Amino acid sequence: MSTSLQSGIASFIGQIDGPIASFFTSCVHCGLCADSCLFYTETQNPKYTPIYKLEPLRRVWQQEYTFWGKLMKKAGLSKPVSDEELAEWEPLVYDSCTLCGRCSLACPVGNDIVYMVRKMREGMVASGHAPEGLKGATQRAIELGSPMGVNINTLRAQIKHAEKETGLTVPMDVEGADYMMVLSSAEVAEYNDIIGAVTRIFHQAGVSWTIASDGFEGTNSGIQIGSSDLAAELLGRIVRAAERLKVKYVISPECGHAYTALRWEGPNLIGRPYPFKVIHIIELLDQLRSEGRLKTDSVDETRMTFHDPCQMVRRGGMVEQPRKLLNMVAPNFVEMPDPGLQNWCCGGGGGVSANERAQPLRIKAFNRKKAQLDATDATTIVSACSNCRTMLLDGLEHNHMPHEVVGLTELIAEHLADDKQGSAS
Amino acid sequence: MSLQDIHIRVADAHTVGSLDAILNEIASRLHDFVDTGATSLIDLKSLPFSAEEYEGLRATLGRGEVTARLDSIGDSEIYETRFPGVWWVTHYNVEGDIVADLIEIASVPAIVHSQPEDIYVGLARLRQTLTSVRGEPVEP
Amino acid sequence: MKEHETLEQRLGEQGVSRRAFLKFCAALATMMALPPSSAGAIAAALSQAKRPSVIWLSFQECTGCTESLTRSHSPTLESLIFDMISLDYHHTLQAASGHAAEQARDEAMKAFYGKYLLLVDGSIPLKDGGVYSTIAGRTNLDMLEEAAKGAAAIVAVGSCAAFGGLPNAQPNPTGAVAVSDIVRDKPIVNISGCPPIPSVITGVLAHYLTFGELPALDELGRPKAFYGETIHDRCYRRPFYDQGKFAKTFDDEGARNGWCLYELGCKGPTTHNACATTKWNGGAGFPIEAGHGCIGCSEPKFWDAGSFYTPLSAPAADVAAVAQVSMIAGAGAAVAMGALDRAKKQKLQQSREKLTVADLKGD
Amino acid sequence: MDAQELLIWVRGTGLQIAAAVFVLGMSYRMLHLLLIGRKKSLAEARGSEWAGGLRTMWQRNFVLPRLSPRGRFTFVAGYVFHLGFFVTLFFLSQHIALFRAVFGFGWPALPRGAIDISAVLALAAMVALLAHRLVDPVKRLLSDYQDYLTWALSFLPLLTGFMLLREIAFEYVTLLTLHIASVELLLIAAPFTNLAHMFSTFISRWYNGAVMGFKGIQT
Repeated sequence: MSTSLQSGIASFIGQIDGPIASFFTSCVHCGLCADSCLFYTETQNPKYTPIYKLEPLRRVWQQEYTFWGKLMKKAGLSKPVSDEELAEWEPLVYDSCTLCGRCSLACPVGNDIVYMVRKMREGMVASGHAPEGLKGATQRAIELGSPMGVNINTLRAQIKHAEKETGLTVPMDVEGADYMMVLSSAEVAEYNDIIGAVTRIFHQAGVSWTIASDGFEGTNSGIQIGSSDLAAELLGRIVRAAERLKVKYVISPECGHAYTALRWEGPNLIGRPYPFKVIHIIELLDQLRSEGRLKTDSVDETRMTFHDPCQMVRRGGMVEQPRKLLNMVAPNFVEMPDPGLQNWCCGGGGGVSANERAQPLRIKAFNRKKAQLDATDATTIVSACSNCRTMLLDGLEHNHMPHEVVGLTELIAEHLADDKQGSAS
Repeated sequence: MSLQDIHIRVADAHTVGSLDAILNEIASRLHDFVDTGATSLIDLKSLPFSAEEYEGLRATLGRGEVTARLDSIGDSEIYETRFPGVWWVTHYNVEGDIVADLIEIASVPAIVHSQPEDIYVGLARLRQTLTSVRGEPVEP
Repeated sequence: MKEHETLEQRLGEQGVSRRAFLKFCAALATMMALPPSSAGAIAAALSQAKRPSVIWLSFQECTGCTESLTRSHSPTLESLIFDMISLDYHHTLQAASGHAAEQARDEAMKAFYGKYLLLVDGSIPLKDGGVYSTIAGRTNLDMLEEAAKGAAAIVAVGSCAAFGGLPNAQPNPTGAVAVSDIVRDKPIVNISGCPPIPSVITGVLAHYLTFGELPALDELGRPKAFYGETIHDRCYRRPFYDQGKFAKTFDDEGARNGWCLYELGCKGPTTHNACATTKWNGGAGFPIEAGHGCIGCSEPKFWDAGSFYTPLSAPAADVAAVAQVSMIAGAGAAVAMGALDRAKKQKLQQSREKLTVADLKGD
Repeated sequence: MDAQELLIWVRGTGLQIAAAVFVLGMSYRMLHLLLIGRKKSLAEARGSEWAGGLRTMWQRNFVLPRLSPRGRFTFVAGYVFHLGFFVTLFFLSQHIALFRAVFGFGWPALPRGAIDISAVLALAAMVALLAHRLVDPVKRLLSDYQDYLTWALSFLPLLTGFMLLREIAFEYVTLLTLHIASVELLLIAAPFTNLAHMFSTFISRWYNGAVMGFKGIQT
């Protein structure tokens, strides 16, 4: 197919389901969602009110799914959504929404606004109105295997490095392993300590695991750009690898949208349930902890705080797990304001980080996080999402803030009981 | 079975608020009467009294020294209340229904005064009576 | 019958004293809801008033209005007023009957053409040529139109004559209408009520006698002096309404305490009449004092305003049944529309092509 | 048609029409929302959709997120209006008499003083909300004619009802007719405007909560 207004509208019509119809029916334009969106709070620009970002989709709903709307359309009294409008809305739908889902918790009538933005993006991309940066990232993911351009060779080099550092073997393509670890491109490219960290943790805990050479990259730009077709193609690689290796579990990396893609959207994208289960790395670590298989023997006295990745916490339900893990190693842990389900996004989720055009707005939106950090005396920010980490580092740099940013898995690995020397790197 | 066996009670302590209003009105008119000699009338039938308030008004005004009874197309009861100058005038028809119920502010209610027309008729009647007694006419 | 006798003369002849006349005027002032001080003015006017000729026509009615007026067995102030008019035709009350009665009417109409007062009780059936009520072979319509021509003014006594009343209630089989639906070119006073308060009838007559004109009327042609306020406005139970204290049944605690009868269907708030102050049966009371709500009998269409026992705030028609049918219809429509929507979606799904990475580069 | 006939019409035929449109439109609309349906997720559930859905239907009544001053204003005024409206609607004795007549059952009424307070609060909150809608940039951007229409349709019954209880400006008959007629307009418009949120809110909350419940998010 080629992208066109018609395809976009057809996609809108197809995407509108019972929930969306009832959300639009219920909205009374109270504007409370504005307060929940960091793009509004940091700019005070009313166009960043979450529900306003859905205006074209609302119009299609009205014209196609309501009695008066249909009549008005037939009578030519309501004008159809135009290509120009979609172009105008593109920055609102992509640049000023990180799919963080905070608005969905704030809406008094219960509208799941982020659910609608996700669905609206399907029509936006079908109509050809997606940001260039996100298009490029998706294209690279499909063609090169990763939005950041990392490939199996990069991974192999990192694995070799990790093996050298830990003195342990990183299992590759082990058929019949219990767990298959999936990584995010950022983890392969930048935060590669994670490979050594999980190797040591799994070694200590006696977890049977592997990495698949043909399905190691979890980042799913397809979800972010809003194309189920492309998301399915990317996800298919992991599913095929997991099925080839006959694993029982696939481990989602510290990457929010990878988790959402793998855990919640995946089976729906490929149209069938998985023959395996999906578990987030933090979920697994907490499980090992509660089973007594994860042991630490030292702590970090630094003042630490936790940045809740939206897809993992608010949209994924893991509020307690990271805190229980932090409790093992960070005695001076402090919460920032609005912790847990109400935490604020780093500003770069939902494909915003891959969208260069959005960068100035994203930096502005980071003021929200800055305010949260300023309200604590923590010097280290722990998170569990590589994209969040990148966005935090970027924001801190822009604001000349001294905080350190660490990944939770790495932090735990540093304090593993029987592997103290190994962590001295 | 007596009336007491039927459990109908008069509502208590809930009034239309007419009692206060009428007493104030009477006081103000009485004041005017003292000042200017202006007599006046209040039509009690035009006011929405509850039975209880009506009785309340009777009790408050009480009875004074003078009572007059008028027998003319039905009875009329006229009495001064315990507030001199405040008269209660009730006209009944032949059947005993109240046809007018008034508070009159005056030295003597107007209806009590003998009317010139009646006096004239009465005088004529008196002369007629004398004629019939003495058997001779009396010069007017 | 002396045609040009004044009221005072006539009273004098009957041995009524001036004082009695003044008492009578005080009662009239009360009756007409005029200030009590106007008794003197009334007396002066009545002293000079001439006896008007009155023709009373009864149409589709129950004689309740006449009963209301003539319920007395002995002379009363009301009957005094009636003494003051020359009732030249009233086929219930007059001694004459048959052709003699009709002749009396014709003569009076001729003799006092343009001056007589026409009183009407009962509604006028129009359906099928008006055959549903005839007198001496003439339809009510015919008789009314004829009598109205020479009338100085018309007094429609009772809700039937004033608004159509019971005969006019749904489905109105006789096509009954009010006097004012037929006569358009004469002043008409509507003394509504089923029956009307007797002293209101005499009050209007007294007013006509006293001032030689009809009293001030409301938009429904009723004398404002008697219909200017609602039963509710003048009700002694009003404080309970304002406090939200309502009897729920006719024998509950609230009813015994004399609380407001609104929820038992009292139409007092929307009914204009003088019952609450004038009262009935020689001042004995009015319906609400007897523990029953007002049925609104002095208002148009009071028979069609739903049950007498339905509160004003409740529907006057069956809403629940309509709602049940509507719900089924709505559900049916939703199922049909849902199916259409699914078909539309399916069609879109079938014609949909997959988005490929080439499409991203495409534009 | 005189005042009485008009009142009879609004209490009878008018009310039947309004009830028919309201029930037909609302049952159509709500059932349609459910019938448009949604795809059942093939992912493995971590919690219960029903538990999450039902919890959110109830819990969202009380959610008080961190808000800016303008958000707090909307929140407080919105709650005052809704509570005032409901208390007035469901606890005024005359209204309960109506429900008893239609549904066959009733419940105890609140004293008139309480109703007066609730009605005045609701009216005041509505005026404040309208003013805010006219000045707040976010609401101004979001609002269309429908928001003002539904405001007026909700305001009029409250206003006319308040006037009716005190017989302000007009006669009882006129005010009662206006009051009932304004409610009928509200009923007729409700299924076709965002007033439908009176029911769809709970469907929305269910869907929202079901997704969270499915994912095992403890809200």
